[in-house]
Amino acid sequence: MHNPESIDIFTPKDLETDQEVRWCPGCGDYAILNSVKKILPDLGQPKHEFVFISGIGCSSRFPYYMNTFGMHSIHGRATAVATGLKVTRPELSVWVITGDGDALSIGGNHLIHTLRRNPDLNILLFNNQIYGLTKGQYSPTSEVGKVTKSSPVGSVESPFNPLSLCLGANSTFIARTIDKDAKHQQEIYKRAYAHKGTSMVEIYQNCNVFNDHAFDIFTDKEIKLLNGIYLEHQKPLIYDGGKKGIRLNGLQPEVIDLEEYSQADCMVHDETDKTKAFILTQFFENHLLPRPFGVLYCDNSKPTLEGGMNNQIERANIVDKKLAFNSLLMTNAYWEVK
Amino acid sequence: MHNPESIDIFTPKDLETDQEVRWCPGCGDYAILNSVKKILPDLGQPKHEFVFISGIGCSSRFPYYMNTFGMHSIHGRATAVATGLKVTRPELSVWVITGDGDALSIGGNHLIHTLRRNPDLNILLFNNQIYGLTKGQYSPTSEVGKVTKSSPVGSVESPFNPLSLCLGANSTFIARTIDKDAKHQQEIYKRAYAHKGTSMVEIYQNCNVFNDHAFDIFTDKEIKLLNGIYLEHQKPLIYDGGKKGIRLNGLQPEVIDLEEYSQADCMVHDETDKTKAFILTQFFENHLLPRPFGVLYCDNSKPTLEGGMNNQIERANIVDKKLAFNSLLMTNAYWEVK
Amino acid sequence: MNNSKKQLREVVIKFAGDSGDGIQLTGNQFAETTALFGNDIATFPDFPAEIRAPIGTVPGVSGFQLHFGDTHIFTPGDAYDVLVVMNAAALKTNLKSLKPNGIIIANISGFDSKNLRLANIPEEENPLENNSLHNYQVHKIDITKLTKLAVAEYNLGNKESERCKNMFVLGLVYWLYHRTMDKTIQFIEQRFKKEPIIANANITALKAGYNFGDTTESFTYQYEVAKAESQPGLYRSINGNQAMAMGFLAASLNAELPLFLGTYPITPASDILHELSKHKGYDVYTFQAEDEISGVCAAIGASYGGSIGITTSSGPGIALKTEAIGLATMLELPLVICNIQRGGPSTGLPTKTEQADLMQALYGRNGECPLVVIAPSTHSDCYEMAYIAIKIALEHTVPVMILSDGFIANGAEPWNIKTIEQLPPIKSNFITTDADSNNYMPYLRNANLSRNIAVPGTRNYEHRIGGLEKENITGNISYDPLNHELMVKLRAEKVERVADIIPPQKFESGNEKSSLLIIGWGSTYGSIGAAVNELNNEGYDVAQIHLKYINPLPANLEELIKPFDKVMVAELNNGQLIKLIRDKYLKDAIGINKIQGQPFMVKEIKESIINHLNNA
Amino acid sequence: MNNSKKQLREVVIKFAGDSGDGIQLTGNQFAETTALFGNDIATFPDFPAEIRAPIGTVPGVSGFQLHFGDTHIFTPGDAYDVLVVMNAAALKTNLKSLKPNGIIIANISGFDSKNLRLANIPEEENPLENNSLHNYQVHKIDITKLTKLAVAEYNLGNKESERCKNMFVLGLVYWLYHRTMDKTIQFIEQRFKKEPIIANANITALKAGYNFGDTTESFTYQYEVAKAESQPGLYRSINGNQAMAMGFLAASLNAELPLFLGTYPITPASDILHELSKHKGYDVYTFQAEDEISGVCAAIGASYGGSIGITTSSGPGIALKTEAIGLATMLELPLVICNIQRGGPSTGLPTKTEQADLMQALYGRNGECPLVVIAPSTHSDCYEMAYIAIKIALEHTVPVMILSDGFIANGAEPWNIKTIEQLPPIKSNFITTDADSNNYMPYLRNANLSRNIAVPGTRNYEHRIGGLEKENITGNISYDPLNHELMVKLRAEKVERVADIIPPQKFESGNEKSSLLIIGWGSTYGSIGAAVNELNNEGYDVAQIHLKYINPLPANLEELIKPFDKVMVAELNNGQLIKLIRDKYLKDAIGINKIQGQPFMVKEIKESIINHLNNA
Ligand SMILES: Cc1ncc(C[n+]2csc(CCOP(=O)(O)OP(=O)(O)O)c2C)c(N)n1
Ligand SMILES: Cc1ncc(C[n+]2csc(CCOP(=O)(O)OP(=O)(O)O)c2C)c(N)n1
Ligand code: SF4
Ligand code: SF4
Ligand SMILES: [Mg+2]
Ligand SMILES: [Mg+2]
Repeated sequence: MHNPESIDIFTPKDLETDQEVRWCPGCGDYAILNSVKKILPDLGQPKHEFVFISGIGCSSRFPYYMNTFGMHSIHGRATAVATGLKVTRPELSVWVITGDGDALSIGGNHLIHTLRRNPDLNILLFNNQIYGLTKGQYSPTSEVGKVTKSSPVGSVESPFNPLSLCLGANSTFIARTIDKDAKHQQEIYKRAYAHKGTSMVEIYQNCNVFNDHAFDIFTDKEIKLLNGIYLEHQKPLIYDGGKKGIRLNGLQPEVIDLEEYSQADCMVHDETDKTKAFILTQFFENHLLPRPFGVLYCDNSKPTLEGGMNNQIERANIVDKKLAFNSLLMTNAYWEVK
Repeated sequence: MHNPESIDIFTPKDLETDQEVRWCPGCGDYAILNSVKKILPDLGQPKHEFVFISGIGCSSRFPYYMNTFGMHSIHGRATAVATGLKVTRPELSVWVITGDGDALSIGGNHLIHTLRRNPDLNILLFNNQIYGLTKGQYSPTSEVGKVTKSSPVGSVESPFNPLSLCLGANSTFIARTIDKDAKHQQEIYKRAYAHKGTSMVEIYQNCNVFNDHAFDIFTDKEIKLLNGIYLEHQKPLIYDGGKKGIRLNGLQPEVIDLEEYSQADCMVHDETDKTKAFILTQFFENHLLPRPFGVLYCDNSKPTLEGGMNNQIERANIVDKKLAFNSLLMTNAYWEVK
Repeated sequence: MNNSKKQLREVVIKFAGDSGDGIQLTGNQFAETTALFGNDIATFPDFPAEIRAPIGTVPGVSGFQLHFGDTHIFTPGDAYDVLVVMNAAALKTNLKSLKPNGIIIANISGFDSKNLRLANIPEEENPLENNSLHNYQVHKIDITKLTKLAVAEYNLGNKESERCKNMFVLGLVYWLYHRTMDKTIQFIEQRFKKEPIIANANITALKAGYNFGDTTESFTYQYEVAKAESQPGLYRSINGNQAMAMGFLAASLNAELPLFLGTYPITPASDILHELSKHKGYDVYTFQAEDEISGVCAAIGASYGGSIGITTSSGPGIALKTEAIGLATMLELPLVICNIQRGGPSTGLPTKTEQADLMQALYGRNGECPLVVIAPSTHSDCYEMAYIAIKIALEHTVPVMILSDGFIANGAEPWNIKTIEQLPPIKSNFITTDADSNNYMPYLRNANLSRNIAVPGTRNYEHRIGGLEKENITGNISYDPLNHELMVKLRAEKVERVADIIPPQKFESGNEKSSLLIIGWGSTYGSIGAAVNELNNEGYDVAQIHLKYINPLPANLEELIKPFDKVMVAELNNGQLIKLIRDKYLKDAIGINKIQGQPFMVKEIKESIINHLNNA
Repeated sequence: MNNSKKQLREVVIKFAGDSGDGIQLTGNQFAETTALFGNDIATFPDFPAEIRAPIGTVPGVSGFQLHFGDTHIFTPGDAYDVLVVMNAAALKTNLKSLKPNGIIIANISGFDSKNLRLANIPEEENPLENNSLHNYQVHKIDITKLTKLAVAEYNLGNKESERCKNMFVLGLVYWLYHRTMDKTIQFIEQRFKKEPIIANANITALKAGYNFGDTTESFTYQYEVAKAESQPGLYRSINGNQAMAMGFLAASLNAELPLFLGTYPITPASDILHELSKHKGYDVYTFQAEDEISGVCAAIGASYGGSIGITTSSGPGIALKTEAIGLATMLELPLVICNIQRGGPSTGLPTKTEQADLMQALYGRNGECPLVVIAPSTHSDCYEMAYIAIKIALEHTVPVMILSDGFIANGAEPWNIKTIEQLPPIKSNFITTDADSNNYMPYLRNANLSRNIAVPGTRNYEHRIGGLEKENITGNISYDPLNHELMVKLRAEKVERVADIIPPQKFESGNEKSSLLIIGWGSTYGSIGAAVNELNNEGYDVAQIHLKYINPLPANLEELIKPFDKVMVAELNNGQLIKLIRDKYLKDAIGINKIQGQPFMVKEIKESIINHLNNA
């Protein structure tokens, strides 16, 4: 319930808490915290209507640093806690803060069920491709061969493609952004907020202690243009400063040189096209294709869980509940003893 | 380890156990049991090398009726138990028997992680779109609006598309078959066995007590031709007794009339094409498209989990382990007291 | 025909047949009619484990046991006066509990070669023919055939005609106990509103059964059981799970807060979900989660949001919830966990009853993690215990575990309806009114050590909570050693203080001078009570204490127990409450234990007590 | 310079600084050198909860405590003789435990305005300057500056030069206690093999520290602590998690079966995974599962296949495993569950130690679900207890829970190495040889009530098992009431019979005539032992029993406890073992409890005992 009164105006500064931020110096989590703080005041909802629910992990400390309502729950279960909150309090803006271990390892089941049920939650998945808090084991997003504390000769496990998993679970909103790009993050978080239904945002987040440089190819000046592509709805897929594009050859995406080809040859991004979204999620194992950033898929047509549940409740609403309850007690055969 | 000696020859009859089969009369589970019994003797592996691991549910009673090794484990965890068995005993043929509740509700996380890790298990998912054993609540595959014991005014939850979920989780083999079609089942189970990696077979299974007729449109003589399409690798997508086909209009599949169009216009099935597989998994919510049966996707290139783990173990193998162990105890600084 | 009437004080009757024979319905109808008439009753339905176990086999037998009388009925009864069996398997399964000279009503068609084979009885040993039942009063009636004949006029199919045979039996038994058929006729009309032919066929079969009793000379007597004396009031029959659901609903209405059930189906708890999902009109959210963990976590989320979060399950599902229950303990949020216990360990005996989760309830979490544990003692008692569970959870900001079990959940008894006005008020600790500035201390405590919970969406109450140890008062994360010790003790003390509001313990029978004290908890109330009553009538002097509040224990319990030299603890487990009694009161208590998936028989308890009394 | 030498019997030294200061490394090096020299030692590392808590702050302080002496060292020590602090926060955190007149070695640079501010100390209250430390022997040294000067020649960056300062300190302390630098020089050379410049800089810093002690006149004395008398043999220093991993490995080798660890990372258990994952060459499978449930289930699958399935975790993770542990109990498969306890409830105090999961270990599952519970008493004891856990699991076909804790896991002590030949043989119950025909009875039992487990892939042993109640001997599903009771009792009795193979309990000190008995279990061994020793030296007569086997308890325990009027139970929880003792032996035992995330101090136990002795 948006209350436009002036007392509800707040600034990013008002979102600071009295708790010292305790991430490692240089951790990508700081940038994400700042970007979220930056956009909240612009959303038109008063501060006390925001709730941040997290699991366990470095990233999940987030709520302590955000002066809204917040709960640091248990490992992997933030989506479940948030679902219970959101269906009973649909007017609140509920955000889930989670990590690649929290959301995709122990919390994988709650995540996929949340996505199919589609409550209006905003999930920010801090993907650093490592378990930070437990000091450096591989995670379900770590690449094959990764040497970590628990895989001294390299991990043999093939990782998830997180957005592909989410799409497979009928997610209605999937997006990707990165810690180092504040502006892009803010845009995406606003989009996530605007989407009615579960918004899934994967954020590439550098853990400079246990998995440094994981995303350098998307941030290093020299090469980032070649490795990332920024999606815009209804716009052709163009990157490398306009030098390259992606076209579909049948169903196969391929890189084209825009000196040879024209923009008109490029695949046009359509957030509402699920097959296109699938193809974009597969820009992943194939290292010849750039990694897409932005909103890969957005389907606004699916009802939300809290919508469905509260509709049923409203439709069934009983006016004088206590009276009705007493007769309910007596609906089954009853008799009187005098 | 295939042992070709005659003592290892067995028949479906040898697979009967002394336990009375206790499914409801008319349950689709019987047909599945029989089809599995039918093919095992043909696989060239001795009876004692088969293991069936199940969770909990009507379907999960399966191992009791199959005279091989078997474990009826706990709800949702069969894939995890089977993984521990398979990696330590790669020579065994390990099958997972599970239901839509067991695999996709409580067991969803283990399922998706199993798929990404790709141990060589054969998963048979008995999908009756209901919880049978607990007497009829909706499941994660039940359709929106379904009236069940736990959804008296209709379920508001949007279901999973199971094969889409599996594809999203990087499954290397997804297939669909149906209880009433013994021949097709057998073919698919053989394919699943042949696939090295996790094979995921969704079996439409009628629960005639709590969800009767769920799959009638795929089995009733009059209409089944219109509602199902049988896939064959490298063959065009044709159904309705050759009267209809599917073509791709850009990325959109559409039904074409083969009196107007020719087979050459049809999309050609390619098990190894993941995007095509995705498109096929989406023949689901759109009721204008027929439901695909057969192998939707098969990728033989991905290493198995047990392969990776056992490779590392073999590469590290120590010949005289006890000797090495004693020196291992002494590798850290040690000293002698005399 | 005019039979002789015989007056009885109480009767135990068991209906048994194939699970397709409509035994549960027959039993329930007879129970309701009997209750309506004014007898006190206790029932015990006994289902097969399979959904539809093979017809005619022993595992396929479904039973419904009913005990009724003109006096207080404690239990469904140890042994039957009357056994109605629809087939051979049903007789085989139940004969051992028929009283000597008891009545058997047997359906002849159920003893044909096929049924004998399915029941694994050699044809030549057909009990209806080989005189093995000579110690009983056997009435062989071809119920199947008679029913078919009776309903022939309706031209139903063979199967459908046969399906009316349970009504024939019911009619016969109504006649035998001199009951009216009105209630059942109404019920049939209602149930088959849209299929009038089926309705009429069933009514015809019912009447045919009644008339069969009246006309034929098979039965020497007709029996009468007078009304029981009961507290004045409105009554209905209710089973434990229904009562539990109604109790939750009542609490939600009196607390004026929405109810949120987060759960995952499991036998024998699912019926609470089924029941509550029908009552959305009362602001009831039922969330069928993907698993038990999600169910309890969603309930925590709902409590956090200012609703009443509850979760229901049974053994294996409770095990999965233990981590999250620890979170609720740390967050000090209201949460009710309802465990309908069943036979364990592991999957165990899902359809059977047991009390073996008490230690899990008390101690089954990591760390020092105390919560309130309560246990309803009868089917209808679930209503008030469910209510009190929510009251405690809200007013003391603490998780409360209710220990019911399969026996309580499925069995029914007459219940003197308590309307919502007759229940105590509930006042939650939720803060939902905006403040002018934020000086909220989330872990500041009230007199009963509960905390005030500011609900998200309340202006100027922004704050963060979580599962790491909290600093006293502020609720900030704290690794301070002394603070941790303080918080562990505060959480424990908060639970202890619930003892201030629970009723003082009393003796159900006897007093501190009695020669032996027997202690029970939860669902064994009826069996122990009956045993003690009988013993005391027989001249013994046995005292009985029955615990409904287990953590904390009633404050005066020690004082009640102290005087006794002989203390026994009766439980359907291998000895759990007894550990608590021995630990707390250093009494050399002796256990009476049964771990058979079945309630106690009265005689089992009597024998144990007499033995102990005799063993000087 | 030639300082005076002072002979000491024991010393407690604490290194403290920012978690980036290399404190753990310094401590470990000093510990190893000291152990190598021949002192007995006990160590206690104390990490901050954050990965990299903000530099210079109190939460960022990392500590390493070391107690060494010429006699048996029981604990890391209550209070320090020497406190080495790299910054103001480290002093602030640790000063309270420094003995009066103790030595402080303080790094001046760590007390500059920035560091004072970070430690929340007003500039004017700089403890190095305001005389507040006059009760101590303070050595203010600008370690940072001296280090930088020493390594200037290597032209390292500022940060890298500064990083050598822990070596400077180490050198200084080596000098102070008259130790050689060889071991550490070797270590540095090895560690920086590929970066010779860094290696040389560190060695230079080390020597500079040593020389600083030798040259300057800051220190009046140099100290000597003579070698301790120890059992002859080969020694190394080992921490609990390493010892645990090695014990598992040894058992796997002696049983000649592959080891399968199914687990999910969690502090403080993860190091066992890290260690075992290095040893694949011994047929060790380490499976980092998606969660704890999958970890334990995969271990069950591996055990089912004839390997040794083990799983490791801590509180919240153990909670999640309880359902699956029930399955293993029903399947009667070998399984070892290793719980490295930490402060609870819920997420609690993840990096702190506690013994609060004992009741969970004993009772934290649904149904009657007993398993074997054992607890190592010291860091190195983990080796043999891990070994025995596997031995019991395999030979008795039963789940075994090991209760270690954060203190045992991370702390180290010298260990008289036991080679694999010195361990008892292990004989599993797996059947892996083909048979000619199948008359296998999966639930037929051996003399110790264990079952023979036919492993998949063994010809003619096809059979099915599962979590539903099993029929005795055949293992078929059974709902039979008496069979259930029998099986519950057999499973309990099987666990009880493990008592036959565990060593009889003995007194650590005192005897049945002593005036008080103190009982402990697990990691409190050292503290209680030291307290009792000191008391007995002071003229008291206290007996000590320390339990490593908790379920079943040693058969002779009752007889040992019976004679005592005064029994105390010391635990790092709110009273858990004491419940067992009171319940079983009806002794009015008194608890000594500490719930601060920290081990007992010796004096805390002494005081409690003296109090109880004095309270008549
Ligand atoms: C039930 C449970 N299991 C395990 C843990 C230990 N644990 C805490 S956070 C974490 C993983 C952290 O990884 P991620 O979610 O990627 O977060 P990050 O620290 O990288 O931000 C683990 C395994 C726990 N706290 N609770
Ligand atoms: C931990 C746990 N939770 C819940 C249950 C109850 N339960 C048993 S089977 C089942 C679902 C069955 O559905 P499905 O997997 O679809 O199998 P089906 O019976 O339909 O074949 C449930 C909820 C259980 N046994 N264990
Ligand atoms: S360990 Fe990594 S993810 Fe965690 S706070 Fe440090 S840098 Fe960030
Ligand atoms: S309930 Fe349904 S799924 Fe279960 S056995 Fe009966 S018909 Fe089959
Ligand atoms: Mg991470
Ligand atoms: Mg199902």
